[in-house]
Amino acid sequence: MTQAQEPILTARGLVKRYGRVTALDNADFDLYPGEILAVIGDNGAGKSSLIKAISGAVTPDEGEIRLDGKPIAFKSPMEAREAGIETVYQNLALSPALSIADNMFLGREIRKPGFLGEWLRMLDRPAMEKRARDKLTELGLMTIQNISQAVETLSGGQRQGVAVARAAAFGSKMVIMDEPTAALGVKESRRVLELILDVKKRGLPIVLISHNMPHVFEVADRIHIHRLGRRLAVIDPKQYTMSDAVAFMTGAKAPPEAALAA
Amino acid sequence: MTQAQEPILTARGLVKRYGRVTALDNADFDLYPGEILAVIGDNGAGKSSLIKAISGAVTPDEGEIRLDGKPIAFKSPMEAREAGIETVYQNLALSPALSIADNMFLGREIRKPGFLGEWLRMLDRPAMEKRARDKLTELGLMTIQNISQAVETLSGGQRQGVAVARAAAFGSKMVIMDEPTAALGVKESRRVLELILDVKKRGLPIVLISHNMPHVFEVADRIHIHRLGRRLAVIDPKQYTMSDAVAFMTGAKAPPEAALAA
Amino acid sequence: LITKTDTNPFFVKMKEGASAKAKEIGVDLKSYAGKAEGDNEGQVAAIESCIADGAKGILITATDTAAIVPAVKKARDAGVLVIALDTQLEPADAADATFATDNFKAGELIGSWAKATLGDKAKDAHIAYMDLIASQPSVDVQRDQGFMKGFGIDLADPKKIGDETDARNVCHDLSSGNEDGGHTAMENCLQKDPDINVVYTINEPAAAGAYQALKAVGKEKDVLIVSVDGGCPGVKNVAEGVIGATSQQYPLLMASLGIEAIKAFADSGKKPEPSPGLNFYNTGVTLITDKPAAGIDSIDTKAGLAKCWG
Amino acid sequence: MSVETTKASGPQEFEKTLAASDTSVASFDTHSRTPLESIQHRLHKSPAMVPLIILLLSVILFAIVVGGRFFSPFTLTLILQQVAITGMVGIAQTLVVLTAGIDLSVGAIMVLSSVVMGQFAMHYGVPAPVAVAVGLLVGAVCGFINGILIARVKLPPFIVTLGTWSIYAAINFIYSGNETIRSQDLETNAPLLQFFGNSFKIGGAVFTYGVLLMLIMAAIAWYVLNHTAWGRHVYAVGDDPEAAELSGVRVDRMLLAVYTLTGIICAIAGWALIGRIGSVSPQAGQFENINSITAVVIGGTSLFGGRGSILGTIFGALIVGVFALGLRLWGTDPQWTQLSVGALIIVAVGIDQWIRKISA
Amino acid sequence: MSVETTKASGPQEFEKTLAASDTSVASFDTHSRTPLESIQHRLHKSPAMVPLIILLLSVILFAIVVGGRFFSPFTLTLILQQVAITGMVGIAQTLVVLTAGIDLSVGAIMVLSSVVMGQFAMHYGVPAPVAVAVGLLVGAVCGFINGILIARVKLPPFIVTLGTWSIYAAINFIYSGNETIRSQDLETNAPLLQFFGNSFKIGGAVFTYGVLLMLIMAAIAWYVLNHTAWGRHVYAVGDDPEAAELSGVRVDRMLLAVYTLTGIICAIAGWALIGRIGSVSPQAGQFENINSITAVVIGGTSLFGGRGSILGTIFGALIVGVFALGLRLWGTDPQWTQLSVGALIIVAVGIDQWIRKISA
Ligand SMILES: Nc1ncnc2c1ncn2[C@@H]1O[C@H](COP(=O)(O)OP(=O)(O)OP(=O)(O)O)[C@@H](O)[C@H]1O
Ligand SMILES: Nc1ncnc2c1ncn2[C@@H]1O[C@H](COP(=O)(O)OP(=O)(O)OP(=O)(O)O)[C@@H](O)[C@H]1O
Ligand SMILES: [Mg+2]
Ligand SMILES: [Mg+2]
Repeated sequence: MTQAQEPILTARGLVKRYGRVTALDNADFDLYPGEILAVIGDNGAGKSSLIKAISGAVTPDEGEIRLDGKPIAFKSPMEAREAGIETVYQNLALSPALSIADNMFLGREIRKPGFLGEWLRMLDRPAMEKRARDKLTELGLMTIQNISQAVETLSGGQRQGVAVARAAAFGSKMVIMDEPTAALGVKESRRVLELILDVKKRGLPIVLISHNMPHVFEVADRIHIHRLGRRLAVIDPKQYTMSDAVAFMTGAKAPPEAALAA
Repeated sequence: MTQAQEPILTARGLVKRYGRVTALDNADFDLYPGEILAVIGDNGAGKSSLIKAISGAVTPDEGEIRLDGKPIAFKSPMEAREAGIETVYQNLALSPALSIADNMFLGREIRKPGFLGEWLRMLDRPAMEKRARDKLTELGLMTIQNISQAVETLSGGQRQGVAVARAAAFGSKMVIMDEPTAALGVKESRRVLELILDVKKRGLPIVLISHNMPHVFEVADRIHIHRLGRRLAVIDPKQYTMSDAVAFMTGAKAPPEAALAA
Repeated sequence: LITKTDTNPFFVKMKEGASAKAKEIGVDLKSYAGKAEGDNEGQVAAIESCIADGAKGILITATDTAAIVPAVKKARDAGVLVIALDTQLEPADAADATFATDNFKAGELIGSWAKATLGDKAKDAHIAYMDLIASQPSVDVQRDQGFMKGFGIDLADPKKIGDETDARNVCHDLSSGNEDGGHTAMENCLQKDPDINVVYTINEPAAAGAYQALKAVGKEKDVLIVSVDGGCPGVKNVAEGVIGATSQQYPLLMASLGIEAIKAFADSGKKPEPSPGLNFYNTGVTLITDKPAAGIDSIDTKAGLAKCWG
Repeated sequence: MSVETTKASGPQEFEKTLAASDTSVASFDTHSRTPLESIQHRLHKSPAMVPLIILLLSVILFAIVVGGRFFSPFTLTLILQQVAITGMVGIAQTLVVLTAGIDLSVGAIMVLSSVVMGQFAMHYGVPAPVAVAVGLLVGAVCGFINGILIARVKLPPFIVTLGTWSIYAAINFIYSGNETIRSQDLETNAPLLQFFGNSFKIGGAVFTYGVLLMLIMAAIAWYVLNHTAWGRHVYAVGDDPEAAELSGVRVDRMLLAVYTLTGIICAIAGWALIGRIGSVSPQAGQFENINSITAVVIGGTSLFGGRGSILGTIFGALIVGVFALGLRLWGTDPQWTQLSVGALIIVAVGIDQWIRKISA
Repeated sequence: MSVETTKASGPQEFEKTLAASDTSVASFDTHSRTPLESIQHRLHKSPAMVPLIILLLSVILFAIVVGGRFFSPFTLTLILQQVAITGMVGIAQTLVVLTAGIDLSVGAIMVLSSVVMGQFAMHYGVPAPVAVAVGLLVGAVCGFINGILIARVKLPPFIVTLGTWSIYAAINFIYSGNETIRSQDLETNAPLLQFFGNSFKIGGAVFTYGVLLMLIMAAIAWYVLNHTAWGRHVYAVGDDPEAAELSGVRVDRMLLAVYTLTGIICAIAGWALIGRIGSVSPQAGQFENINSITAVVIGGTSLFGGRGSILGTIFGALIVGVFALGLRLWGTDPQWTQLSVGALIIVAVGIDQWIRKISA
């Protein structure tokens, strides 16, 4: 593991309770620059809660998060995005009735230059549509004829593509993806994986949550194993097999000390 | 392929249009007794539409469906269920606020014997709860303490378990499952697969829609490949590889004549 | 013809009277109404429709007598004769003429009748008021305050209900002017003070409701109910002793007088004159009771039934 | 065909290890509950508890503030009489709201039915039982029309009943010619119409048959909702109509039945209304839609459907009744009553929400 | 560690074949469209088209039935005057409904604001502009309170505004003492309050400043909704609040802003109302909530949020205005008007739904 560098994001002792359920129970987390970190764990282990805490979608009850060494406390996903953290949520977070372009620029709209934009706050539709189209073609993700069609008219795979493209296009610090391929077919999943590798090439670190072991072992640089609300271990996919990972994750085997310390 | 027997269910020339989208375009379908038939295809190929047409959830615009050789035209899922066809839908179809037992017996409640049940139509709660618990333990699926807790308090995996158990418990002719493991973890997916094999052992034919090729090839007796709204081919997983199946499904390769005829 | 609502029998009868008269003398009549008591905008819109329709004259029972004035002015500026029925506008000369009951007088009549009937007991009467609605439209205030004046209660602000300090006023509640409301309001007041012996009601349906509530607790004999309107069901109720006395008004008369006035205006341009000494044409109110009290003019229910409406 | 390792086979390599995996259901350390939390949890379990507690508290409040005049059997049963109509309509409204609907036309249906009963009995000379039956039929037809538009044409309930509210109210006024039928006339010609106005006493407490009717209807509705398949289906439809349809509930039939039943219950309430006010008045019941929705809402039933109870609605109606009478006895103006009912709605729902959130 | 084939590696064997896969997006044979279907499709694209067509049809209908008295510039502009207030409140209601909310308190806020303006100008002797400003502030505060309860306390909008409707209406009655401020008094002391009652003529057409105000407000609201980020966020919030929150919209701030703005717009409508009726009446506006919701609904805005337009609402208000005046001129009873508005609501929404379904 190449841990010479400082982690770009660290979290320590995160706790999040929902009523009587403790979804995060003293969870830790580290992300290093330029890596793909996979997060695996059983259903309900707290993976989504973990990344929601990091991306500002929920506020943890306890614990500390540091971005580039500085403590941060996002109050909303907006703030996390402004800090350069983009997230593809498990439920996509697209507005069905808005167009593809509107969705991609939601919360960071481009305004017309000059008086119209400054004072009348008029949106620059053509500019947004052009940039949205550029992004989508650049990422080679889709052949969508009409960038202003409503998201609800897209197929599941296409929607997933829009969400991933949005995150990849705007993330400047890191991109988080929560089960981006769960509902996708073989071909569509492959595209998303390629996109993840693309984003990595551009130097951005990625957090990938997935239940698909072959995919995880194919792309991940490190694997964070989550169990019962906390980080159980971090392993290097080149040193451990899928069987090992699954055994750790499900409690069939205890992870070695080295991995625990990681 | 063991096609000496007559198919239990056949569909010919199904067409289903949603506004300007043709989701089913002359689709055929055959299910033989006691087999596990996998249905694979790209996102939006029309797999869910196909099984919805069979299970009465949508009424096809054209085409004919025969059960045991007799033409049928279900007007609601209720009728299909009464004919012995149980379905686990992609979106589960559980009522969040109702209890596990209520959900399992929804639409086929057990009434108290005698006057109370006949005349006052009183439900036999204890009987339903007992049978629900029996089913769940028999299927070895879960360790749920309280059979009368609301489904919304269950984890995703547990909910999936309830839906599958319901279908397995009541299906007398066939069980259809639409991507039952999409949202599940490694361990939970495994349980569902085992359950499918269990159901098959009881002699019931099963239709399994899945994007997970290793799973499909592990359990399926035949594989129905769906493409662009119609059945492209049916292959035997023992004669073809996953690569072949994926190539047919995505249009990378044309299937051989033999498979087309199947 | 623009009435406050077209659900209250009083206005329905007025409409019927007007239509009958209009047919008789060959006038084309259209009726409008507010959606409910207090719907001033509805009446404004109705006046505007009349202007657009090229009407010669408008008969209106204003729901908000002050607020309607600008719209009335618009109509008069457009050359339409505007006659206020039932209630005067504020100011009264905002309309070309008024054919009205004096609602304050109507209240006063039943107030003094009640006082005279009670005799000595009037000094420590327990009075409950079944008023109309929370927004206190002008009929509501005038009848209520008129009753107090007749009964000899200090009014404080005569434009406001409920600011009096007289201890005899034990309860004010809202009846919505219908049976259900009168019933509930009476029950509430009885809880507040079981010794109530005088009940003022805004109209006869409220009185009927109040009677039911009293009957339920067996007090119907001990309580004097007075009311306003003089509709046939109400007069019958007086005859049967449900209501002690009621002030009868004459909507049919108002309406037919109004129609005639408009016809006259349309034919000759002559505007109607008010009753001598008043700033409106008084269509009169008469106290109806079978137990006349000394010094107060009244007619009995037989005579009342002959003149009743609805 | 190329020979690959990926051909039909057993579980993938990594899945084999699962045999040894932890079989316990993931359970977290449920941090110990404070007394407050366990109260919340208990309240959460039985949804009618919150309105019941608010009801008791408000009775105690007014008993202290107003004293014996309020806290007497007579007064307390009087409140029952005053809320009986709203309670009945509230039962119907609860059914509708449980299916995630709303019915703004309930008051109009109620009055129209009562007017039809009165007109038939008095003017067409039909026997009173027949008149009542015709009135109930009218209620059923009104509800059925709502149901068709909602279940078959699939228009939103709010819009359908906003429209039919206008329509039924207009028909009521046009048909009745705004004529009130007097109590005395009914008494002589069709006393059956006033049946629910009769009462009996137990000590100081007075119960009208109307109150009994409401209690019986509430009991039946409670039984049906909780102990029959039909009742469970009402909840399922409101919870998630698509899921209900797919798991074997005929959603459109259920909706049609619920709205039709609502019409019938409103017609029964119309009959009881004649008993309460003695006469037949086309002007009654104008606020019954808002009143019944208020009772449902204060009673803790969710406007999103699928959660709530009949008992809650009855308690909700009683809470409003207690406040209205209590404030009146305390001597406040009617306008203050209106203000406090408004505040009550918000506070009651606020408490309910708070309990749900914290004790999930 | 055991050496397995499943250790970190490239794509799985079967995925390698994908390189050759069909790269076109799945496209079905879109069966050729009939003329009807293509009309439906076009109507579907611009949501305000349906109400516009209904509006034109109803104008034509009454022009034929009633004739020149109806189809004159005077009458047609009169309709504009009559719907100006409902139009303004409808603009506010549209904003709220687009966020999947509803505001039952709009009428009460409007009247309370106008009463405050009147009372301040007449009784506290403050200059008219200050009185107007105070009135607007009151509207803003009322809206803000709704907003806080909905956005922060997270209570359902229907319930919150059901409660505040009672509260604001009661405050209005208590504060005003039911006193109407007469037109003459306003004219002499604070003519500014009547500003929007002024009018100018173009031929037979009469335009009040109130009508202009409504048109300007509609234009601004249209611009904001369609051409600013804030407007897009209104739609996003109504469409799926959770998705909006996660993709960077501050949902609670948006809701707070929308309800506060609604309060301000209602206060402006209250000012215009003084101009329209000339005086300040605490009894006005009782039906403005139902009227504005009716306009929104007929205008094709979905009560589920996220779909609809300001133009539709204005057309919706005009349709009701055309029907009301047209039927009056035709000579029908008010009850028949009420009946036909009820039917209109159902038919308009029915057509809208039908178009949406078929042309998906
Ligand atoms: N909003 C919420 N309210 C209540 N409980 C919640 C909420 N969100 C999550 N939980 C609970 O917290 C626990 C962790 O959930 P989380 O979604 O983080 O799991 P996960 O690891 O992402 O699971 P999966 O693989 O199924 O997505 C679960 O028990 C879940 O039921
Ligand atoms: N209710 C509906 N209304 C409109 N279009 C629909 C509807 N249901 C399905 N479609 C469309 O029909 C096509 C086939 O959908 P279907 O859900 O059957 O695909 P699928 O093969 O199940 O895809 P997936 O693997 O993503 O589940 C898609 O283009 C989809 O958008
Ligand atoms: Mg998750
Ligand atoms: Mg599918």
